[in-house]
Amino acid sequence: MGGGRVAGVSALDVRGLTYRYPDGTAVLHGIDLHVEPGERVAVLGPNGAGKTTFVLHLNGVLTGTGHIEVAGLPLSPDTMREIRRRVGVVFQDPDDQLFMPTVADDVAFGPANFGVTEPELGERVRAALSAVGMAEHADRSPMHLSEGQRRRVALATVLASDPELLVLDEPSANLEPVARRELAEVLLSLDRTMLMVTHDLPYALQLCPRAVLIDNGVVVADGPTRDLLADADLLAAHRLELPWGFVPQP
Amino acid sequence: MGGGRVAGVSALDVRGLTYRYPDGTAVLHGIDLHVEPGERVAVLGPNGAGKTTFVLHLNGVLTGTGHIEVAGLPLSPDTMREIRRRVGVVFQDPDDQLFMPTVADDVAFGPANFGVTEPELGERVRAALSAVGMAEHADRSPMHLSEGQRRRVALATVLASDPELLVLDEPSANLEPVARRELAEVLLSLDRTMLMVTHDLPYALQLCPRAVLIDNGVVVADGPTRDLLADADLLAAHRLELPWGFVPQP
Amino acid sequence: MSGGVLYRPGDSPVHRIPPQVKLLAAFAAVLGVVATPREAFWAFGIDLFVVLAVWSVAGVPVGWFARRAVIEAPFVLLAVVLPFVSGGPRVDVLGVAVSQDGLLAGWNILAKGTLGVLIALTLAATTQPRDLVLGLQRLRAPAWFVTIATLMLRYVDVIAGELRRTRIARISRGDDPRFLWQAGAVARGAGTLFLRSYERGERVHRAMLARGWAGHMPAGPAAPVGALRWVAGGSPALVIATAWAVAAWPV
Amino acid sequence: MTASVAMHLSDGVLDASTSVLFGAVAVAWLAVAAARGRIDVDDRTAPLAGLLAAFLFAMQLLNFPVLPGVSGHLYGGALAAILLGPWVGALCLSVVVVIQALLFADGGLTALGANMTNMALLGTAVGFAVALAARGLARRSRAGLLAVAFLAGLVSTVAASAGFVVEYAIGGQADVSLGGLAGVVIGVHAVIGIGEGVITALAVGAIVRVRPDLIYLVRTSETRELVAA
Repeated sequence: MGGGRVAGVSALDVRGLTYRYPDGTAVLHGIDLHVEPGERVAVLGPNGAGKTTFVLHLNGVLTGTGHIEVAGLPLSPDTMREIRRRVGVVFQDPDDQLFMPTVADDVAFGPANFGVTEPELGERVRAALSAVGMAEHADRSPMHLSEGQRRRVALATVLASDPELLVLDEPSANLEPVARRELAEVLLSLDRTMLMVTHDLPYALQLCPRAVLIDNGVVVADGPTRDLLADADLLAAHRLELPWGFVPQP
Repeated sequence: MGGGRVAGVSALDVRGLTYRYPDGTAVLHGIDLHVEPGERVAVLGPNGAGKTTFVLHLNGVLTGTGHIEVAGLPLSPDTMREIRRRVGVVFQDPDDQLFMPTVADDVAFGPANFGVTEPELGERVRAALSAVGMAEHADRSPMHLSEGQRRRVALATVLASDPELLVLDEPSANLEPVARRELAEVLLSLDRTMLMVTHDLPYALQLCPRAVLIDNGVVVADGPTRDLLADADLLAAHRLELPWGFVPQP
Repeated sequence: MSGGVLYRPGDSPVHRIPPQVKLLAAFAAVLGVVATPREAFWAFGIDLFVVLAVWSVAGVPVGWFARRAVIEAPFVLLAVVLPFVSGGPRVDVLGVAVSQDGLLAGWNILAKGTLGVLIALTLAATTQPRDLVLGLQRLRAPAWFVTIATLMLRYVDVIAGELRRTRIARISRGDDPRFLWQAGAVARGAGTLFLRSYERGERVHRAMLARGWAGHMPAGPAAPVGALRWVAGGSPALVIATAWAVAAWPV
Repeated sequence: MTASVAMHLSDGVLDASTSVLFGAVAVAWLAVAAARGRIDVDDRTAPLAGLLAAFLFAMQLLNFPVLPGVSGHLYGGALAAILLGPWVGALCLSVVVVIQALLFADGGLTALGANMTNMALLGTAVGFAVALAARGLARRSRAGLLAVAFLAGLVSTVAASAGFVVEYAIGGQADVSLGGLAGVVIGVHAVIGIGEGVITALAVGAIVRVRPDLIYLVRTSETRELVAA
């Protein structure tokens, strides 16, 4: 695996993305975002800023207006299927993502839908579970895993389709300290283009060299994560703040 | 309100508490804990250490062997009702706690069950909602509130019964930074005896001068929170660790 | 789902029979039992023997089945009542005049109901829940059925967990419903639970879409079932069907 | 006393041909429900129905007090019909009934057709018909909607038990007075139905306050503005 990068083509290109809820409320007001292959970018913003709505556009689950291109392929009804394979979204609550009876069934769900058949399917499942350190749990039910293990299996369900872009929605939510660190180690070992939506600023700093700040449906800042987190005024203006006792190391 | 403290009587006295699951697995192996009125104590421990099981004993939802006394009243089948009023438990997921059509109905549920009638009931509801800064949302449905607001309403549902002891199970889980700080400010303003079960070590340090560490169903450490968190070996031995970048301020 | 499931893990020949074969065999066997004339007492003896034989191969103790067969209890009641309330000629049993037809009818329900529940328990004890759904899928159950059943089995524990935690939160605040008219909080909780389930359904659907969902569950590769395994798996049903055929043969 | 144990027929109560007949009735009815519910057309309906079937299943695990020492549990026919409509509601409950038979031996395998007909199909159809007929009342006020939900819960429970009486009349194994049987079965279920009605009404009431748009009965009628108020 490795995502088949093509030189000169960006991993993600979003231009002028706007979206309104069916009731008319505008959520996204023209988002622009450009991500190079191999980058890890944190998407920061307060609750209600439109972060999750933005994520659901990247694989066409929601459809607004504007232009979205993943690894050179523009999103359109014709390319939807391939785009969904290219963009792997790990949702916030692993219980929403693990809907099959066993871990292995769940990891196979994506690639099987995208047309991968045995024996490659089994190989994909094994490789994805190994990548997240869950190979020995293949036949268990997700009910019997800890929150941290479930989060890693959810990541494997997406890795099995070999996505060009990995999108994580609040990956650290609800994790105890050890599980949180273990997930960080897995993510750093993957070497994938990554978009991480979070309000956990220390986690963003630990994992993503670059960050964009979204509020009221537009990108209000884009730069090195360290610089964004050092700008106390910027954070305060967008209802973000570093947790008590957290000191970004120099 | 204020919990009617009696001089010389401790807020919580637990001695030799043991519990087995119906299938025979032992969870608590003799817990001893003594809390003075007005103390704020963090209960730390890894997942599966028995923290939540312990909490459910304090108000008699689970019944093990051993002695539990709340503000001088021993827990027994006869005193169960009064104990449940004295011990206010705020559960981890506010969705489990909030089920009435409006916020005000939900806050009134506890005191009404404990026999409080109008006009005092309405007064209790107003006071509890004011204490958590949610007075203006009294007539809304809890389903329409943000996670942070729901957490504060869940706290109000318990405050309305004027408990002697407030027990919080993972209060900071799933909160964005601002909501997390706001909840901390509310909790610090309450001036109540408090037991806070958490694996969020910075939050424990911020809110609780004292901490106990539970693992494998026994108390393995009890002391100033700052000292416990400074003991890296102790934390590591019980699968706890400080989050990346967190530096306890001297 | 895990809670309350009757499956007993094992690796016996009964466990290994493909689920679609076991499903068809179980239905055929129970139908054979039900079709057997109630006066053919010997046939029910053969049926019971077949069931006991399957258990010994499966390695599941008799006591385990006996304890779980009580699910049938309400209909035992019907079986006991029928001899007293049915019409027709009377016979004398222990000094009490009861309906002869009712006596036979009660026996009929008792024998067939018991054998039916024992056969169903045998299926449940030796087949994992997910394999039961897989078996139905291979027997060409509609796609909607497979999707609903798969998700239902996965999420019933999640929702039951929410239900349990809500209940604990309620009684922690002094709720103590002893009468139906005090159960208002329970019912409102049911409404809230519906909303949570619906919203989870929307999120699960999105997560499925994100991984290429196109309206039907991918079925794992189904190894073709050879004629020998069909015969092996179907043999208990075959014996029961033979007993039925002999018993029902017009004399 | 639990409503569904009383209604889950075991094997041997009905003769073989009646069992097969009602199996065919259930399959045909489900085919119509699947087509009318458009469950195969919209890729969203089946996953949602899966979660709602899990909800109904979980609700059946929950006992509520009827009298001191006596508890019943929701069976959910009218609730499913009001929330999901008669078609998708029937599909959800039929999966519940099949899985209960296969996983828990709850209800006989040959009685599966009859059990599905009574609990998944008759219960939802009659519950919905009652709700639809009384829509005028539901439209008038919130209390009216709750009254309609109560009535639908009560009548659907009685209808499901009446299904059993009809099946027994066709293929029952003993010569008993049908009038007497009907009296006892329907009488008991009328009492159970009161509990079913109360729970149905309160649950619908709680939902209509928050998401009236999710309630099929409300969504497909002009009652929306009124009940949301």
